[in-house]
Amino acid sequence: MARLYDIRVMTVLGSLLCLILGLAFPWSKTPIIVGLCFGIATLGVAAMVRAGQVSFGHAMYACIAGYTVAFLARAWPQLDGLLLILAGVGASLLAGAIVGVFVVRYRGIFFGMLNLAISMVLFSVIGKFYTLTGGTDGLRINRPTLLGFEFERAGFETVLLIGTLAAAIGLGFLVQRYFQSASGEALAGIKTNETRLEYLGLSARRVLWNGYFFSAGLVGLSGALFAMVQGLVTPDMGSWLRSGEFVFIAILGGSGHAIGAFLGAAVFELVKLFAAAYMTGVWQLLLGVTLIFVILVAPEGIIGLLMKKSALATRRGG
Amino acid sequence: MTLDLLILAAADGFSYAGLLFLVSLGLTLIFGVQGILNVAHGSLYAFGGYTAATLAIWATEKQAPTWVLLAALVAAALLVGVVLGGILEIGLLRRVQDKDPVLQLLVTFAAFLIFEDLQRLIWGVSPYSSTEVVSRMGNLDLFGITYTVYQLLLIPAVALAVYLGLLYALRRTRLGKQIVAVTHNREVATALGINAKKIGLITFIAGAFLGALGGAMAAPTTSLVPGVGTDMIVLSFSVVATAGLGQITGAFITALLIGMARSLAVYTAPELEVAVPYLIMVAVLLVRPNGLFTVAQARRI
Amino acid sequence: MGVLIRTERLSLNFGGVIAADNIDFSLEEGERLAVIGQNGAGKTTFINICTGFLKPTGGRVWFDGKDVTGMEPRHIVRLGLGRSFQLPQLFLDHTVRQCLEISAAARSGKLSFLLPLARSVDAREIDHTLELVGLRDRSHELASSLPEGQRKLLDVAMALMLNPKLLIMDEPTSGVASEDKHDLMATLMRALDERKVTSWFVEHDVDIVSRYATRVAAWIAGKVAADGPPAEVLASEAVRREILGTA
Amino acid sequence: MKGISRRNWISRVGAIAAGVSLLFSVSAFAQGAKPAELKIGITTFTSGPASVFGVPAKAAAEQWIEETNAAGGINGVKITPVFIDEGLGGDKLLTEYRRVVQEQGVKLMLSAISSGNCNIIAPVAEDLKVLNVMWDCGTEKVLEDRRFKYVVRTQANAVTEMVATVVYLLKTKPDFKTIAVVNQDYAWGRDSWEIFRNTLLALKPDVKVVAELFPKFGAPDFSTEISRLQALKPDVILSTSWGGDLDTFVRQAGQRGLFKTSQFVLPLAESSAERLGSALPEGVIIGGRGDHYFLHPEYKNDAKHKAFVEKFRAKTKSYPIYPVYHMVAALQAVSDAHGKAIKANKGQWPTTEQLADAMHGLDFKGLTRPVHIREDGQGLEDQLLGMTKNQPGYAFPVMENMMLIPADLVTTPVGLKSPEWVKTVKPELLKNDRIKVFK
Repeated sequence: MARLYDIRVMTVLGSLLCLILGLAFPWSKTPIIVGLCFGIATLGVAAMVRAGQVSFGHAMYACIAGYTVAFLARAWPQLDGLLLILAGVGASLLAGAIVGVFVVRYRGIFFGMLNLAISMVLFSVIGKFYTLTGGTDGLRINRPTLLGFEFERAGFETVLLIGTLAAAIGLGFLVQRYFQSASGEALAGIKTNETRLEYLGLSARRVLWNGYFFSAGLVGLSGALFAMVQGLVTPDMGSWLRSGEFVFIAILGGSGHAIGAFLGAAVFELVKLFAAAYMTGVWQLLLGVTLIFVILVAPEGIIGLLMKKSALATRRGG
Repeated sequence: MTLDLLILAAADGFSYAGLLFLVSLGLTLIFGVQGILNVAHGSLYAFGGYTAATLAIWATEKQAPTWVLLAALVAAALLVGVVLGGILEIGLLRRVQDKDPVLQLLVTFAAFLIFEDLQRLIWGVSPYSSTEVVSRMGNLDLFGITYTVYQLLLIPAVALAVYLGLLYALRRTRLGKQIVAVTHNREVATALGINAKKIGLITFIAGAFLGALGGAMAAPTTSLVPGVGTDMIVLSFSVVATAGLGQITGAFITALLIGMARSLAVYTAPELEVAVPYLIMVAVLLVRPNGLFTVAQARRI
Repeated sequence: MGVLIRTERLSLNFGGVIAADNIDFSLEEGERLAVIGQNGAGKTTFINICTGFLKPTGGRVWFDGKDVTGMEPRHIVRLGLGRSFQLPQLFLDHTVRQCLEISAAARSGKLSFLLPLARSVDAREIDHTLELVGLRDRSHELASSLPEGQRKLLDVAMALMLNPKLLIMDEPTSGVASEDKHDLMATLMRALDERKVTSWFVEHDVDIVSRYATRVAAWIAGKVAADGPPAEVLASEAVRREILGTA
Repeated sequence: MKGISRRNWISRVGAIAAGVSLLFSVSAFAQGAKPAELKIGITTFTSGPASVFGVPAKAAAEQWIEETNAAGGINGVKITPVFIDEGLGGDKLLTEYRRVVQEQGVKLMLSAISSGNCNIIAPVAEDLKVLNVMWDCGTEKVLEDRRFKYVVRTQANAVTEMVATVVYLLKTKPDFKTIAVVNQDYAWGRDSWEIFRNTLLALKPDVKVVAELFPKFGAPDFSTEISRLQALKPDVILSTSWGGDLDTFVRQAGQRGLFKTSQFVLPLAESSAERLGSALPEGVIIGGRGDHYFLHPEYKNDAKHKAFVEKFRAKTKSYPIYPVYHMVAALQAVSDAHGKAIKANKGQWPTTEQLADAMHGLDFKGLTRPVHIREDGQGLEDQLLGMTKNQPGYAFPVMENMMLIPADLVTTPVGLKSPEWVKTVKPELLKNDRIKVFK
């Protein structure tokens, strides 16, 4: 149980750090919220990674949720922010449910490529239908009310920060429960042995579909929150590079525990911020080097490294 | 749809398909032997293009004859294929050979990110180009429409030659047969005394060369800007996946199909132009889950 | 005692190769069948067809009174057919205990989403099964760390966790050191007896066949060449010539 | 799989927190009195395709600031620029923008090149109460949709630019019947065509639009588009594309002889001419989004302009292109506004609010003709267009037959919406004698 205790400590300290930084340095609210959004999306992608599947198209669910928020907010400006977010998540869940039926038949490269292709179709359609979608410049979203209150930007961001943090903690907890449940362990079984799943009377496709459905919802939620904090949706939210970043973060953080998604996202955002401030122009290089380093040194990601270290420490009586 | 339209679309589509084929061929070849989908392949395309333009600019300044300009393109591709391909294979992929395929894919993604910035550091951000060779090779009229010989004839010819040459090499030469053997079964091939490691390196370099050659051949017709590799890599993914992984003839036919469909889209439904390759891919994969040209194999239990 | 599994004119031919040739076969509850035959004789293929992994090109299969021809393996499994494999099919990234827990959880057909796996199954039952197959002290190790013999046991145990009516085991002793084979079979048979599971196993070792089977079926070139009590089948001319090579 | 000791963890997290707060270091700033330095945040593209504009503009900013600081700065206060890369994308740009404003205390921002970025930044600047000078972006919508207190633009917008281009086309080549467009598929490409088409149809209703092609942004190949244009043979081909897209399009069109059959109108080609060199043929109508050119007919021998061009060339090895002039104009406007505000404030250093007030209604002069900033924050910048011609001494074609079109004639009046206004443009506009033609 000691390990769990550590993760609780990490969660509490991490959350406090987010809140303190966000309140002390107002500008940092956006990157923190964005980082948490990436973490939430990565929770979804990590579920796929646990099943041994890499999707280079999951960002499409962020895109679907984001545009749902934008369309609704523009059509009915009086709609509350919370409602918009729920609608966004609903749309991504619906899309995930439908697309899931098709993609769960595929594994490995083909799973990745089919997701990629579907997201590219969506990406190019959004880019093309300029009059509806604003093309590559995207759509602006005016600040909606939140729970019935109207906020100035600063207040709005604080509420979003707290809300996103709460969502991140809650979802992190739920996803970890899912990972450890019978469904979640069966999902991880897809990675190692589908034949056995089948001979246990289980449908690997069904198990994967469940995971896919949840992951679409998680990525969707991140997209809806992202759209709210930026006040803007663009097709870039659904580009394959963004999907690649989610996978990147999932590997960086490790899929051994749900908190890995947030550790990965934190490192990812810090590297980006650091590069933007001090090494403009080579942030991709920095990210690439970080990723290779992690894969070579800690293929189980940061969380894997921590778990291994803590296991060692225990053995030494630490 | 009239016949004229088809011919016009073919004239443009072939050139595009030729480039797409060269790049996809490299990708599919590497996949066949190494089992790795190399995301950094797009960077090889970009580096091939930039290096070719650099050499061509230099050759143009020296008033070199046309054949030298053409040779410069191939030389650039060779240089990039050997140097970058070698670095990638020996420095990176070998180290992750025994790891999870997801990690192998991610390593190439990381390499892609690094190469993107390196390319910007080397060649800067301004559009970069050298079109001398296209102008020198002149024009050709077809149904009252002027084409460049370079795009209408040379690029498709190079693609076709590479395709036929590769088929010949794989079927008739010792090295080719060894590559095919490793593609079919690495363990068995190793047991037969084939040095799979060496074959892996050679194939990777050959694949990298083809990716770079795609870029080099494209260089004289376009302006190279940061990000050229990004679009190419997803497109060639779609060719390779649609065709079926490791399918050379499949890649050839699929590239043609996508090239033609894209040209036709510009004439008939411009809104769909960008989405066309992916629509084709989704449609094919839904009907044939392993690609057009792959025969599914049951897993032995 | 009724018929548990029955096939009628079951055949499969892949592109000219006849892997199953009009096989009429049946197994009664309570039997313990050993299947013998050369590699490539069609023993595994027959199992694959009966369990739904391969679709037959002709004929029918009934399991427990239901026509299961062409059904997906998981549906047949749900009717009470368990199977272990020549190459153990394990969740290599899971611990031994988790493998059994997943099996136990799968038995109900409904997997929980939020209840931890260990709490959704009966721990005593898992302990008991671990004990039975002698994996108790390795229960927290990864399946991938087990030696081949124990993998086999775990593979069988996972099938056993489903409480099947019939358990088909494809070469449970292959890859196991010959001095351990008898121990392994003894362990398995004890487990099967305890649960009163009808079984059918593929085996090459004549000693094991004659010691543990109540019936032997010999496969030659996609056909059942001989079928009956062990002593009779093992002594038959065709079996001695084609399979045992002792003629 | 057991725990690391708790203490170990806490110390580790503590170290991380310390590291992070280092990254987030704050600098205090005083309000009211004359500051020790004037920090100006400048967003510009140093990566991505638009760095063809951003990089020269950054060089121009550095050159201007260096000169101004050497001469004592703005009212005795030295300027420190803080550059932000727009190429990071909208979300990262916003984060950086806010970091620079909220952490470094910058109260004056020059942003942005991209219209998309202007749309994102403008409401944020208004929220943050920081003066934002839109120094290069073209979108007219941002200032028409909403009245801003802290957001102004020191140059023309897309309407001014496109209406002036139509005027030039109709005055020089009045007799054409068909037109086709090949624009980049994003907001600028779509919006600029919308304005151009509506203006053209208002002034010359009999023109037929035979093709509207929007290849994707950054497309590497236009072969099919060119084939289609050759089949259609339009009299005029318009493209408002820029950067690598325009270069590729011009090269491929040139290689396939499209320039021989159609009159090309390339309103942004001034910025590509030096790169394209001889690939850009003679007789093409080109412009540079405003009133600037290193061979400006009224200012080419102006001492200040001439000195600037020479210094810029010495520094960057290339002639200044329009974003360079836009950058200098924005900086000059900011400098002049300080003077104006200090005067109004009885010699005291102005607050951001006072400075923003001073920007509205400001008249200033960059390197070329003076610009007036209207009460809605929109700058009135005249428009210079010309036709390409090879001249000895230049390795690329330069403009001749230049025409200067006064901004007030071709800009949507305050309070009106551009989409409606351009449809009401009258043919008399073409005969206005304030349009100056240089032969």
